[in-house]
Amino acid sequence: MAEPALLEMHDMVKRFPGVVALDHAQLVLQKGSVHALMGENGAGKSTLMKCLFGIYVEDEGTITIDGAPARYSSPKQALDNGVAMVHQELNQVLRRSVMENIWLGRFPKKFGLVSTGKMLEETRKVFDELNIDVNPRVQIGKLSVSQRQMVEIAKAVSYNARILVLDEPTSSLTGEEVEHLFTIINKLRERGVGIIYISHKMEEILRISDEVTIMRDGQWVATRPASELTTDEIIRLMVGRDLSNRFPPKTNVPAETLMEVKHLTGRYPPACKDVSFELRCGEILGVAGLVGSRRTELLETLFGVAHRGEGEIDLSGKPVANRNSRESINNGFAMLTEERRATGIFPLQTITFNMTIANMKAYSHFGFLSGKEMERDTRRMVGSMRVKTPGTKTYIKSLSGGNQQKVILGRWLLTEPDVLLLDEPTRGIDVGAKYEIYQMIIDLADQGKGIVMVSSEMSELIGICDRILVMSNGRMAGVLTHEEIESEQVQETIMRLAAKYI
Amino acid sequence: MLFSLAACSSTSSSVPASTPASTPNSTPASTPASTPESTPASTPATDGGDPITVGMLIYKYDDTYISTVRSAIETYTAESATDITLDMQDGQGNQATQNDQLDVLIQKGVDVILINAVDAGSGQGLADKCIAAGIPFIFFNREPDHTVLQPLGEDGEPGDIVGLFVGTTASEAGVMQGDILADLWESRPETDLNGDGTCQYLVFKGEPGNPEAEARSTYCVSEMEDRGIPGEDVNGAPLVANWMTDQAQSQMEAILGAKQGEIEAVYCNNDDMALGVIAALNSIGYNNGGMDEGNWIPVIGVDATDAGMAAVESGKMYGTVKQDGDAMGKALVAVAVNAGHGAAAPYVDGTGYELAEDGVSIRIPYSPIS
Amino acid sequence: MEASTASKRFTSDKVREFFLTYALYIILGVMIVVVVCINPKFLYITNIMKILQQASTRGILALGVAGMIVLAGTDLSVGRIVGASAAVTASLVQSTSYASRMWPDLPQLPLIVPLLASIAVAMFFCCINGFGVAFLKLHAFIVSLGTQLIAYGVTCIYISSQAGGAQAISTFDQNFINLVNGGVQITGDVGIPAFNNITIPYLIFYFAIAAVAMWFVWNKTALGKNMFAIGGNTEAAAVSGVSVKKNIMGVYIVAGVLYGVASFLEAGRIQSVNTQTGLNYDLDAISGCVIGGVSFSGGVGTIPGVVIGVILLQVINYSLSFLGVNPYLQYIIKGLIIILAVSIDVRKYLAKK
Amino acid sequence: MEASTASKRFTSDKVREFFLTYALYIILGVMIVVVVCINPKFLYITNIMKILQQASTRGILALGVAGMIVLAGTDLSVGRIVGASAAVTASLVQSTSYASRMWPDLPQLPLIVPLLASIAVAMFFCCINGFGVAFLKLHAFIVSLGTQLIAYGVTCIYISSQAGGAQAISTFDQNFINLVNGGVQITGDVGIPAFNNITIPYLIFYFAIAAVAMWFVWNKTALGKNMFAIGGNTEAAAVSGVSVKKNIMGVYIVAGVLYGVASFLEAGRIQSVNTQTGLNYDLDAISGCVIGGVSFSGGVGTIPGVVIGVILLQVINYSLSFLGVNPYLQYIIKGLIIILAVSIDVRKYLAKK
Ligand SMILES: Nc1ncnc2c1ncn2[C@@H]1O[C@H](COP(=O)(O)OP(=O)(O)OP(=O)(O)O)[C@@H](O)[C@H]1O
Ligand SMILES: Nc1ncnc2c1ncn2[C@@H]1O[C@H](COP(=O)(O)OP(=O)(O)OP(=O)(O)O)[C@@H](O)[C@H]1O
Ligand SMILES: [Mg+2]
Ligand SMILES: [Mg+2]
Repeated sequence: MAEPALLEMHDMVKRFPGVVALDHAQLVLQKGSVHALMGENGAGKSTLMKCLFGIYVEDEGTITIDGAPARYSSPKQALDNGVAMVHQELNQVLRRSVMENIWLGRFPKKFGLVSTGKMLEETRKVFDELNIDVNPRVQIGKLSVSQRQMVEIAKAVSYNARILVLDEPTSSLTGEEVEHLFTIINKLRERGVGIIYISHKMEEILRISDEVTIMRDGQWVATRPASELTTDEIIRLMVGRDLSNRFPPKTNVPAETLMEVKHLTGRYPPACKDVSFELRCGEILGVAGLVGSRRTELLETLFGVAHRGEGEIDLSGKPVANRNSRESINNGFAMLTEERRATGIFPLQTITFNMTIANMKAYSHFGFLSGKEMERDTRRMVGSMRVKTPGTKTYIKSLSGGNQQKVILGRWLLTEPDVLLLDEPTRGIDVGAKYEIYQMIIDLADQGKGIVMVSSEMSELIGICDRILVMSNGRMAGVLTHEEIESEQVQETIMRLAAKYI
Repeated sequence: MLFSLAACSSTSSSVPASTPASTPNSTPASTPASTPESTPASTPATDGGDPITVGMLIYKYDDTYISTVRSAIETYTAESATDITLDMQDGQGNQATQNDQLDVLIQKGVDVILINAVDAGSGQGLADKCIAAGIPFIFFNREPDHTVLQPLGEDGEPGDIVGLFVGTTASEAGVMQGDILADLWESRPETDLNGDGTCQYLVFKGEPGNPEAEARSTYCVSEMEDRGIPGEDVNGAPLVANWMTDQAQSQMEAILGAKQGEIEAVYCNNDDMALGVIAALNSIGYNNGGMDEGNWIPVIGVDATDAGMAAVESGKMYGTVKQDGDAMGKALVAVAVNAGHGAAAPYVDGTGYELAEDGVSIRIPYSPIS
Repeated sequence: MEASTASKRFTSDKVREFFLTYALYIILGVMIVVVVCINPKFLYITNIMKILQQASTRGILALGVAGMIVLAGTDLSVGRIVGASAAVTASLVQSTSYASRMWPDLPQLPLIVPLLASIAVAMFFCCINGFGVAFLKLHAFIVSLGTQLIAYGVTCIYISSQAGGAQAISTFDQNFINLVNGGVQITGDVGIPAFNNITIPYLIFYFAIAAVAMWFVWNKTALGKNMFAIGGNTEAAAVSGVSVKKNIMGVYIVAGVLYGVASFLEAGRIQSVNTQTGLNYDLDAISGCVIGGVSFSGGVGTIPGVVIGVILLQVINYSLSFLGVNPYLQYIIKGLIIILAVSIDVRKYLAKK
Repeated sequence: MEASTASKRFTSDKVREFFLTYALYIILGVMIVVVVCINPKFLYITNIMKILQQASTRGILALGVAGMIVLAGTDLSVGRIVGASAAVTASLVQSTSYASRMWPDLPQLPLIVPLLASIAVAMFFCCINGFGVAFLKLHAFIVSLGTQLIAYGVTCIYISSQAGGAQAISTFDQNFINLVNGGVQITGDVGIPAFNNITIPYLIFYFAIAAVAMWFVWNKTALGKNMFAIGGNTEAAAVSGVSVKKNIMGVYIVAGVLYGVASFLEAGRIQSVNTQTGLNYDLDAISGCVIGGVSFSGGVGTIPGVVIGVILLQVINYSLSFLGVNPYLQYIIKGLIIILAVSIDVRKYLAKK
């Protein structure tokens, strides 16, 4: 027999109350290779990795590293034994500095005391090597989501681990940063590190990985060399059926102007500056831009979550104040936020609660809420969005990331808004579900609603948007018309505009 | 403790065993004059002398009894021929706070300091600070160890007197409670519900470790037993209700659940707890006024608060013991003026008050009410 | 073979889950059994009624505090607020025939007046707390620490403004006392002497009504849902159109009503109010909530949990006195039981590893 | 035109930021100025020394509690733990010539023995708290509520085990009293009478040493850094390989040492220990921390903040007494100042959007 693989996981079983998250799953990782792990939302990818990393204890199964049994009872043990992981959800101590977050759990010391100087130096070294431009002393909470994601990757790399797990590392990265990440991955692969790469982005998988393991419903489905696979093949294995088109046919027709935004400027930095555009009924307006281009701030200012400094928002010709989210909701706005965990879910509440919380007014009769109506709507949404859950009374925190996202999207659909503001609506969502969400967005547009959609995935902007607004450094760099989107050079045009004010 | 024993046996016998329940509304001034010092010469000097500032450390401002002393002091201060400025500090029932406040008074340079110690055990420390600052001090209400007032000399014998204590004898209230019950027991045989000749009683203690609480809890029983009535604690040990009405009530309710009919008397360290006990008794149809056969138990408190007096009057509470806050206030003002004008410790010369046998204190008697 | 292990695991999981879900009830049951073994009289209906009666005012307070804990806050001022409200109640229900009344010129008022006054006072202080939390963005702990000092100062000033100084306010109108301490008599012979002629104290009904009302508020009104949303994730709530400030104020106002009612009843129950009335009720109320599974991290809790938590605490208190346990030991035992009960109960929220 | 508005906003922002950063110092300054205007004697060096001296033991306690608050917990048992440790200290430092000593057969011990005993007692209770938080996963509030009852029960039993019953333990060895209450004399004439012949109490030095030591622990050791990580985001700390349990225990053990030292000093300062010693120290210590900017949401706080918070609180107490404000009013004023101070301080953490 040949030398044992770097990592072997066999017959892994993990049950949670009401679900079997892993059902005899398996994974074999070779040294110096990138192994993609794929599957629908809730297929058990993160759970499998958490078992490896000592966060969960598997109910059954064997894990061996270099042929020796490896069962870690805590992340500390895993890290000590050369297993590092970038988690699907950002997990950082927001009030502390970047470098402290990186060296947490293994601070560089001098005479038994933590040495700030050494820590700074080491951090610089790591950042230089990976070409990351972030001040190590700054509070990590002040960085943008993507910068934080890069820091998290840098941290995992700095462990010099034998096995590196990346659970959806690119979900909040833009194209440029993804490229950067790939350079890092290639370097590590050359060093002989085994990398497990979880992602829902097909193009990335096919580009970077050597092998692909596909899971469905907690079970192992297939492991193939990446070179033998195509996108369609992967999707078929993942979903269990064919999905010939990535995007549903566009049936919506933009009509009269619904919303007009004039010179919108935020009050407190970082803020969007002087953004003007109009949104039509039945139109899907994409917003593209580099990280830190303040697309999020634009949506927040529109929705009243961030203070508006100057500018005007007209809805159907009448100015609306939108001073806070409540007012905005009453005016027919809805906003899906970017950071699911921080501003989306109520972790210790049921799916019903999470689904209906923004829509209480609709269920209130003479001051009393109708539990039956809430339940009915929740079931309808869970069904139509195919949320994978044991029931509506399940706590949302026990759903997989993608399914959580669907629940929150459902929350907003229930308020029946006229203007839907979506910030990275498909982050962390699998291809099948993405298709469903695209379909839902297009259906909404069909009903005459206006949709503004921020996304870092160029293909999806191009795939379903009628026009694309490009932000650059807080300002509007331009709007691509439908014709421009259809054209060949659309990607270059966007990139050019995105860099306009830098 | 030694001193108080001696003092109590002398005073308790000089006090009428129990005054009839006829004067519950009597004003403090009209309580029977039972000690010689209750008729002092009004104020020593003809003119008031120099104005003085009196610093007062109160253990807890909102204590019912202390508040009567406070208002008496305010009254007599206003009446005094001397121009007196009062500087009162509220120790909030916390010795550390009181220590801080003594510092403040010393810093401000008052002429005399009246100390109502939160914890009389801290007396030495408090006195040391006053001595170091050269300010005369008078303890009241809570009695420090007498070596604080009269430190031992090199030879181990008591030396010069450096301070004064004005107050009651801690044990006396308990003794009077015991007497009130003994009198009842003797005059009304059916008080002994089970007829075994022993008094099955309960004691509700204030804070554990509080000198008054400990003394009252001990002496009410020992006096009763001294009077020839054997006692038996139904609960086995005093209950701790921290002076609080609601705690006494809850505990009494629980005990009644287990021991209803077995209890023949209840002693409480203060009236507030007695009222809680009575509320518990009321709820099972006991003590609703009048000494009905079969559903009445004597409850005896201390303090004679307005509420307590009203309960005594309506027959819900059998008796209470009054601390004469007015007399205490009067005595304090007199000795404070004297000390403030430079008189030597123990500051009684010319005030008309006399020292008790221990030589370092003025004793204000309690009076039993039933 | 395989199947049997799985099914065994399945049953053991079920059993475990059952124990955890009903942990509090089981602890309560075990405690009662132990006490009954030592003294069987404990089972008398009168004891049970007394425990429930004692639990009632605290229970109503706990129902108020629970809302704040769900908001990820707490309230240290309950005790002193009760002191202030009870003092106002007491001063307005004193019997007209009592000589040392606080307000000698006041006629006998209809009882609704002191009740409303009590609620107004409690609500005033709760609004300070609510304002601090909602608008000044302070942690409830520190605002209520401040409020508690203010409420205590005000109570002291009010009570010592009596002619007789800082005296307890007592001797109440009989109607008031009956309203609070009376009960529904159920005469009848069930054969067992200890269970004949039961009186169910009104207080138990008041508590039950408050609990049911609060169950509705928590589960059937937008305020209740929003409260859980804010406590669970304030930012997400804000984005979801929950008006955070308004709802926080709402929770505090509801608590004010509960505090006011509880203070009114407490004044009648202890029949004498002084400056110390209410001291430490905060810790009792908070302990009741926490034992009942309301989590300090916010967003978690149920009304039945609070009710059972308060009753459990009261059973501990009552039975320790009932058994005549040494008072000092009582403190230690109570401390241990609290830690034990909560550490068992908390298991059910701990994520499986 | 454009530029000038921008620069105006810029300076006003700067000013604002300055005010917020130094809010506590500014409040402290304003308070002192007000008191001095009313009574200029306040500026005497002796007053300042007294305030610092009074702040010292509380300050040391606050340094311990602060760690727990940074861990997103709290400690309600400080007061009763101080009671227990101080009782043990007191019983071991009684003067051999005192007749009613608790341990009559004990020789005069070297002072290190009572100090270590005090630390051991405090550490024991802190370990119960730490165990509850780290291993049983309870909220610090509820464990420390339980521990507080236990500590109180134990203290009562210990103190009442004296031959003479539950009396205060007092009359200490003079060496002990000097060690705690003595000071460094600085004789010299600086020209201003109020500033000549200064005595700097030892207590101030002890406090300063504790503060510096804790500054090191917080900023220069892995324990300190880990504490902030755990308080800020427990999960993040855990997945980064921080051993959460061990570090929580570490924080509690350090607190145990501080509590032990503070209790030892406090016994000497008040020179008599009874069952009520330590009552309410918890609230003082916690208030000090919170005023000093340690946040209840965890993961935020600084040692200088804690020190200034404690001193601010002591200045409030001292000056209210110094000015002879009516005690009841003092409560109200103190409550208002706490709320005010914290609500200004908290502004600096509020993110503007
Ligand atoms: N702590 C938990 N408690 C209960 N159920 C859980 C828990 N964690 C995961 N699950 C369930 O296990 C299943 C697998 O989840 P997992 O997070 O591994 O999915 P995933 O493949 O990573 O999906 P995604 O692509 O959405 O991240 C899901 O059905 C989820 O609901
Ligand atoms: N002027 C500024 N001052 C301070 N921080 C700034 C400034 N401009 C940008 N930033 C940083 O950049 C972030 C803005 O990024 P934003 O979230 O708007 O990016 P985005 O374009 O929405 O990208 P994504 O959607 O990927 O997050 C802010 O959180 C902030 O940390
Ligand atoms: Mg996942
Ligand atoms: Mg963004």
